[in-house]
Amino acid sequence: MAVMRYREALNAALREELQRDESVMLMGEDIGVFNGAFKVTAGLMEEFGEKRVRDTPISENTIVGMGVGAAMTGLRPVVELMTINFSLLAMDQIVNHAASIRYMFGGQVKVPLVVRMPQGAGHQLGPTHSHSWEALFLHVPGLLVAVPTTAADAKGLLKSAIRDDNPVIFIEHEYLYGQRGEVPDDEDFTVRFGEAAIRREGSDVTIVGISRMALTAARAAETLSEKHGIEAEVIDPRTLRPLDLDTILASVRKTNRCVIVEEGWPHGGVGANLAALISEQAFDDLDAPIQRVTGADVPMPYSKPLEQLAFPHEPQVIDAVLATTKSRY
Amino acid sequence: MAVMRYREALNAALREELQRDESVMLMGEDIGVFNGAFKVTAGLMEEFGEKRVRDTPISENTIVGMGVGAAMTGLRPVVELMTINFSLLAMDQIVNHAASIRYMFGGQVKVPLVVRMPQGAGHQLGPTHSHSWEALFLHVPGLLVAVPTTAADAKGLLKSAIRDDNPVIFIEHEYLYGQRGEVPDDEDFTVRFGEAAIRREGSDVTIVGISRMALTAARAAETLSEKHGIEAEVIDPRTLRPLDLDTILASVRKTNRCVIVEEGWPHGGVGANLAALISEQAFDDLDAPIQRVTGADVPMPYSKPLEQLAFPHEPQVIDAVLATTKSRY
Amino acid sequence: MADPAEARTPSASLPDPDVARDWLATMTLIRRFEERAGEMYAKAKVGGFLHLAIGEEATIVGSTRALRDQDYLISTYRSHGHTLARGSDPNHVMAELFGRVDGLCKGRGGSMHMFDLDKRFMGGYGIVGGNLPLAAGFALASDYNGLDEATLCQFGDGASNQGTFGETMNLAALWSLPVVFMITNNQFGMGTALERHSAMTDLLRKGEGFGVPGMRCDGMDVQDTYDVTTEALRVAREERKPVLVEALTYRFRGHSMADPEEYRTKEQVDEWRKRDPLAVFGDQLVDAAIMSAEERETLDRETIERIDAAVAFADASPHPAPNELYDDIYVLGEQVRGWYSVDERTSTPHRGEDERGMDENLPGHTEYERAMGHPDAPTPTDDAQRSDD
Amino acid sequence: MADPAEARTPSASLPDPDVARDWLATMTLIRRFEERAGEMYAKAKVGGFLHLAIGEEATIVGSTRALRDQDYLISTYRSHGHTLARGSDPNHVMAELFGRVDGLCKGRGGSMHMFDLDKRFMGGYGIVGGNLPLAAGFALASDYNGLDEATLCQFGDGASNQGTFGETMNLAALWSLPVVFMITNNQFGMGTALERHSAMTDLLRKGEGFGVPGMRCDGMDVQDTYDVTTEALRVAREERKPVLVEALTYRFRGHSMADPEEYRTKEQVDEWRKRDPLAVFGDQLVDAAIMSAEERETLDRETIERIDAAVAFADASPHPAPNELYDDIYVLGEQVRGWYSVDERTSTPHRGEDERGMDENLPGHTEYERAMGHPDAPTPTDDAQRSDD
Ligand SMILES: Cc1ncc(C[n+]2csc(CCOP(=O)(O)OP(=O)(O)O)c2C)c(N)n1
Ligand SMILES: Cc1ncc(C[n+]2csc(CCOP(=O)(O)OP(=O)(O)O)c2C)c(N)n1
Ligand SMILES: [Mg+2]
Ligand SMILES: [Mg+2]
Repeated sequence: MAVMRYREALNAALREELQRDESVMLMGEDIGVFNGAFKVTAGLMEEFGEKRVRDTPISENTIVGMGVGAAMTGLRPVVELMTINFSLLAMDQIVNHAASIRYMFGGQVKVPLVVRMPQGAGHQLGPTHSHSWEALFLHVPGLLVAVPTTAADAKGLLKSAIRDDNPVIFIEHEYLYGQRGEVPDDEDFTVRFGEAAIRREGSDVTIVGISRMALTAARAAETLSEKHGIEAEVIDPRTLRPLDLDTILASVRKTNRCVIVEEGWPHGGVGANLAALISEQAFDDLDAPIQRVTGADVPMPYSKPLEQLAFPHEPQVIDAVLATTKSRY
Repeated sequence: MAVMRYREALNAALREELQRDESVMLMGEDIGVFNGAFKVTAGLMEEFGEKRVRDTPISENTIVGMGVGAAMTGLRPVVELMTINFSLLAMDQIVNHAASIRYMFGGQVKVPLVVRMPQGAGHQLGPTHSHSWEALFLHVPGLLVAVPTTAADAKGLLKSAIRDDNPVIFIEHEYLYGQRGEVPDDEDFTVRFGEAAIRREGSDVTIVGISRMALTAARAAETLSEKHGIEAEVIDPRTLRPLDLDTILASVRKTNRCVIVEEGWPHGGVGANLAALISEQAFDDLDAPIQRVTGADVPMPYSKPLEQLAFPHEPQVIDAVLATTKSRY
Repeated sequence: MADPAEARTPSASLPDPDVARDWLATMTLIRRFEERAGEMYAKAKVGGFLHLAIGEEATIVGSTRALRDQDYLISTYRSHGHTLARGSDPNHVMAELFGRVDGLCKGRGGSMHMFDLDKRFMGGYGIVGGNLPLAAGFALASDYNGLDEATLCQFGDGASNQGTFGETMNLAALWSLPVVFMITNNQFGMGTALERHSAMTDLLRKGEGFGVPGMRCDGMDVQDTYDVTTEALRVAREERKPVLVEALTYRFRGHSMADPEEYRTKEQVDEWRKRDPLAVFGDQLVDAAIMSAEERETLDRETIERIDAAVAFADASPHPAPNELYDDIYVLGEQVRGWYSVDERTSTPHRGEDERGMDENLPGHTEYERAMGHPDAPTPTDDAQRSDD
Repeated sequence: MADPAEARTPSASLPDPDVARDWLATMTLIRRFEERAGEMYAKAKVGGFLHLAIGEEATIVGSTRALRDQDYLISTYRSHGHTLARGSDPNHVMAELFGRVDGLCKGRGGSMHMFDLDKRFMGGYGIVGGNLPLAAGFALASDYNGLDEATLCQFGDGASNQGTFGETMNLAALWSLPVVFMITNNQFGMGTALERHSAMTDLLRKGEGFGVPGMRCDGMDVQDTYDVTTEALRVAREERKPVLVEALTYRFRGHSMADPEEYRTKEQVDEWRKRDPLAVFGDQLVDAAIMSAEERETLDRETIERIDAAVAFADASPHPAPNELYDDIYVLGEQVRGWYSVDERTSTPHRGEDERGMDENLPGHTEYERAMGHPDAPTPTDDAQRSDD
């Protein structure tokens, strides 16, 4: 085990996969000479050259589309979009092309493409740079969607994503880039899509946290244990397509209470989707309504205190847990 | 009251608003000389001239963006996108611009823009022309979202949309274009956003149907009454932002059972969102899990029988209602 | 608007007789196929939107014949002719129009989404302008792998206004990709005439600002189209430079089957029809004694018979079974273990899971049966109106 | 890469003394403002990304001074200078950087999203290339309303690769819109040099394929920039033709504050710094006796004092109150009756509803207090790393 930052873990995953497979190549704006806006690709152009690590013009739709085309004809492109806000420019290539091509052409081709991008608020970047949009991608059949939280998952899931034959939307988090964690040394360490991680065991309530919110949930769980005597089970789904609903359901069947924490907008968000699935499948096991703690229903403001209000923190998670467990106290 | 097709009702709304307000103008691909791909704008260029009814090049992102700019500087543009699939090309202008501009600029400007587009399957148009994506827009604060089902609502909501000072995503349905309905003659007839319509009263189960699915739900309700003695209350929310949750909750509190029918994809769909909201607010009133009947989780296939399987019809709605009411029978 | 009368007279030189016969045969195949497809659409054997390329055969054949087998071709929703010219079996193309399992895409794509990997015909896309980035991606892969392949990307005059156009021109030029972009300038984007949708009407010049040189060919002349495309492909392949070719042509039919064609005059259509590529080239071959008038008729008759066979084949091919609804969404493997991808990670069956058993359980599947015209199925309530795109 | 040495010597002619003094004063204002903004960023008074336009003052002032009051100006995330040149009060610009209620946008937009409707400075956009369609929309409205207004749209060399570029050029030319597009060619899109991101490096030519003529100005020379922009605006206004102007300039600082600038040499920067527009123009005025050296120093000192005042103003301005989180999302009225838009149609309070009472209830709002540096708030757990965009 080595301790490294999430950013470094991603970098290691890219490096190892570039080494392992000649058909892996990277494209993105300023990923090469500039080493990446968030330095995830630092050193890779130097190491692998301009053929395999390519700086692109600012043309989101076309660089993703070129990735789709190259993936259809044998490469394994990993395209970086500088932030998830800019992915809206590439939505046509992602949904109408990458996600649909295999199906609409009767399975004749595959599209082993990875589109990486960071999301998340907290750095005062305002409404054109700070949103959390995993829900937009989770909606789409044909895509796989990863939302890694820890350094180990970042590495393991990215390696799996690159090796997978399906188009993957790989959503990183700007806040998490600087966070450290233990990462297995083994070059063949991967994390399989569709397997949730139980971050903390507990019997009183299940808290599902998405992306950074898995950390917020874990911190809240410690406080709940210390101050309120409530033992929360914290689950990080890690991927939203495929989704490991079994693990979540097993936990809810045990705790009978559930809180979902996400940074994105409330309406039509991941939380709504999970709440619907859980309610459908574990209706009789729920002793209280599922609580959702979400980002505020606003374009992200620049102002620091307003921005802090606009996404969930520990206190809101604690409030929600107390609300769902109050029938017991 | 006049009986007219949904398409004609939309046409009348556009004509009346063009007459009423000089600042209203239309832009879109083939809306003029060609009279619109689905003939919604038939005759309007002839009547109002090329200044007010403009054929555009095929440039979705830019024509929406020009609409945003023109709306910021005093016009009331109504932009038509030929189908909702193509709206992905304009997603950046819709979300990062239209929806955010007022907020991020501290309320200095308003964006009275309407973006109209049809969605829906059933005409064998395959995965690049047939999807139902209201969930993508419902997610976004700053937008209003309408999904009219009847001719009267089509007219009344479109007039409200044009008169409203906020950006509106106005989602029509290709199948509904040819459907007839009664429409009030009054030129000042409008339908207010945020007011659901109760299409049928009933006490046994609440069925919420979105867009065309409100009709499918209503038909299923008749069959349920005739063949199963179940009286369903059918609600058409008509707008998803603002959403008239009160009407839905009041119904669920009466029937204690709820089925949501939508044509879009299941994960992160409108149904998931409604199910989450209803469960949160009326948890104790629900006697059974909310059932969602959704489109299949696939890119829309061309093959007619496969396509028919891929979106809900009466039998599935009936099955879902029977499943949710079975505890009573 | 290009004036057909001003266009040059047919190329003086003709290709080798074998080549000439192949070109005429392929153009004939496309023409007869398209006509029949139109008839089958009228009979509701074909659904959705149907965009015919009648009038554009010389552009299609001249350009695709300039390709080598290992080259990639990519086109739009108007691409029956492209896949046929590339060598796809008409049976499978017709079966795709019919939405049957023997269709090129198993009936999933239909008219707008043809694809034949074996022939390196890379589709068939319903999104105007969506295929340009893909083409650059193919060329990138060829280049990356050091393979002597080029890509030919075809799209319409209307598509040249889409954002991907400028983005892709720039990237292709910047990265020296072996790709030729061909604008099939048939004078209209749907009902919008060229000069009403594009400020620059000399479309070959549209790439200049991005460093992509332009060439123009007479798209009604198969030889000229072949020559110009060959040269463009040479530049792309040998000089590693993308080229933009404008092919001047015209579609004789409406944009799609439901087009009332109010945006143009019958006279204009008639004027262009005088340059019908099939008639003109056929006459040339007969005049040059490459073919006798009789041989020409035989070719036509045999082509029609070939297409009769394709229709029979398509009609006999089964509809996709309900089970197939969920096939090919994902490549299955370690991570994605079933067609399901989200809630099916649970062991409880999901509504969709039942579809798996639909074959065995057909009578329960009203919608499927209704669409198949099953005698017991209730009458459809959807109106069968056919709108244009 | 433009060679600064090759660029022409400063314009021989100078404007009227009053005009010249105004130009120098405005350039000085921008320069000193930017420098102070950078300092405030280092002190964490300013958050987010901060993109300074130091080096580009002549481009900004020369071009905006060519505008009339009724004309529209629109720019990018690098637009403090643009809004200042247009006449916005430095107090409010600085307060926006500080994220305070007296900011131009009430603290909601920050550095990247400036806006001043009164001055017809139409923003300030964080999406590269996103402002071009908006500009065409402003011009469309002017044209539609028969008003004698023009629009000037500024964006970077990197932005010219975005799809909206080609789309907007075509539409503006096709519809004869009174708009001038100006590429502020500062030689880099972030860390990517011009020749590594654009196949066409003569950016003024990039609109040619869409029928938009190009002009170039020396963006280090305020007079030349003024002259060329004036002519371009005249063409746009009188001939109803869009024009693309390339302004050759250079940013002396990094792309944003966190840029290690590994993509260029110190020598290159130094070479360009010799053409510092503020220094060169100031020297010119002194040489031409339009201003004495003393006056020039006074101007500089007074400007700095003006900015001291702006900083004091910004610092004294309150942070937005928690209540304001939900303001201005919608225009409220008959249909949208509250800031809520979805689940708040129900009478049951929603979690968000509580925010409305936050002002009265501050001690409960840990996050807000923490961000405000409230003494009772727990230490932040987020790392305060500042990454570059
Ligand atoms: C992104 C997108 N916008 C609009 C359409 C609808 N549409 C289909 S074909 C067409 C016209 C295209 O014209 P052109 O590129 O000249 O090709 P042609 O049909 O003439 O072959 C339009 C607008 C579409 N399919 N995709
Ligand atoms: C759509 C989009 N893609 C990427 C970015 C990230 N980004 C911000 S500035 C920039 C470089 C832009 O370069 P240029 O247009 O030359 O303007 P300059 O910064 O030099 O003024 C990039 C890539 C963005 N903000 N928006
Ligand atoms: Mg055309
Ligand atoms: Mg630049």
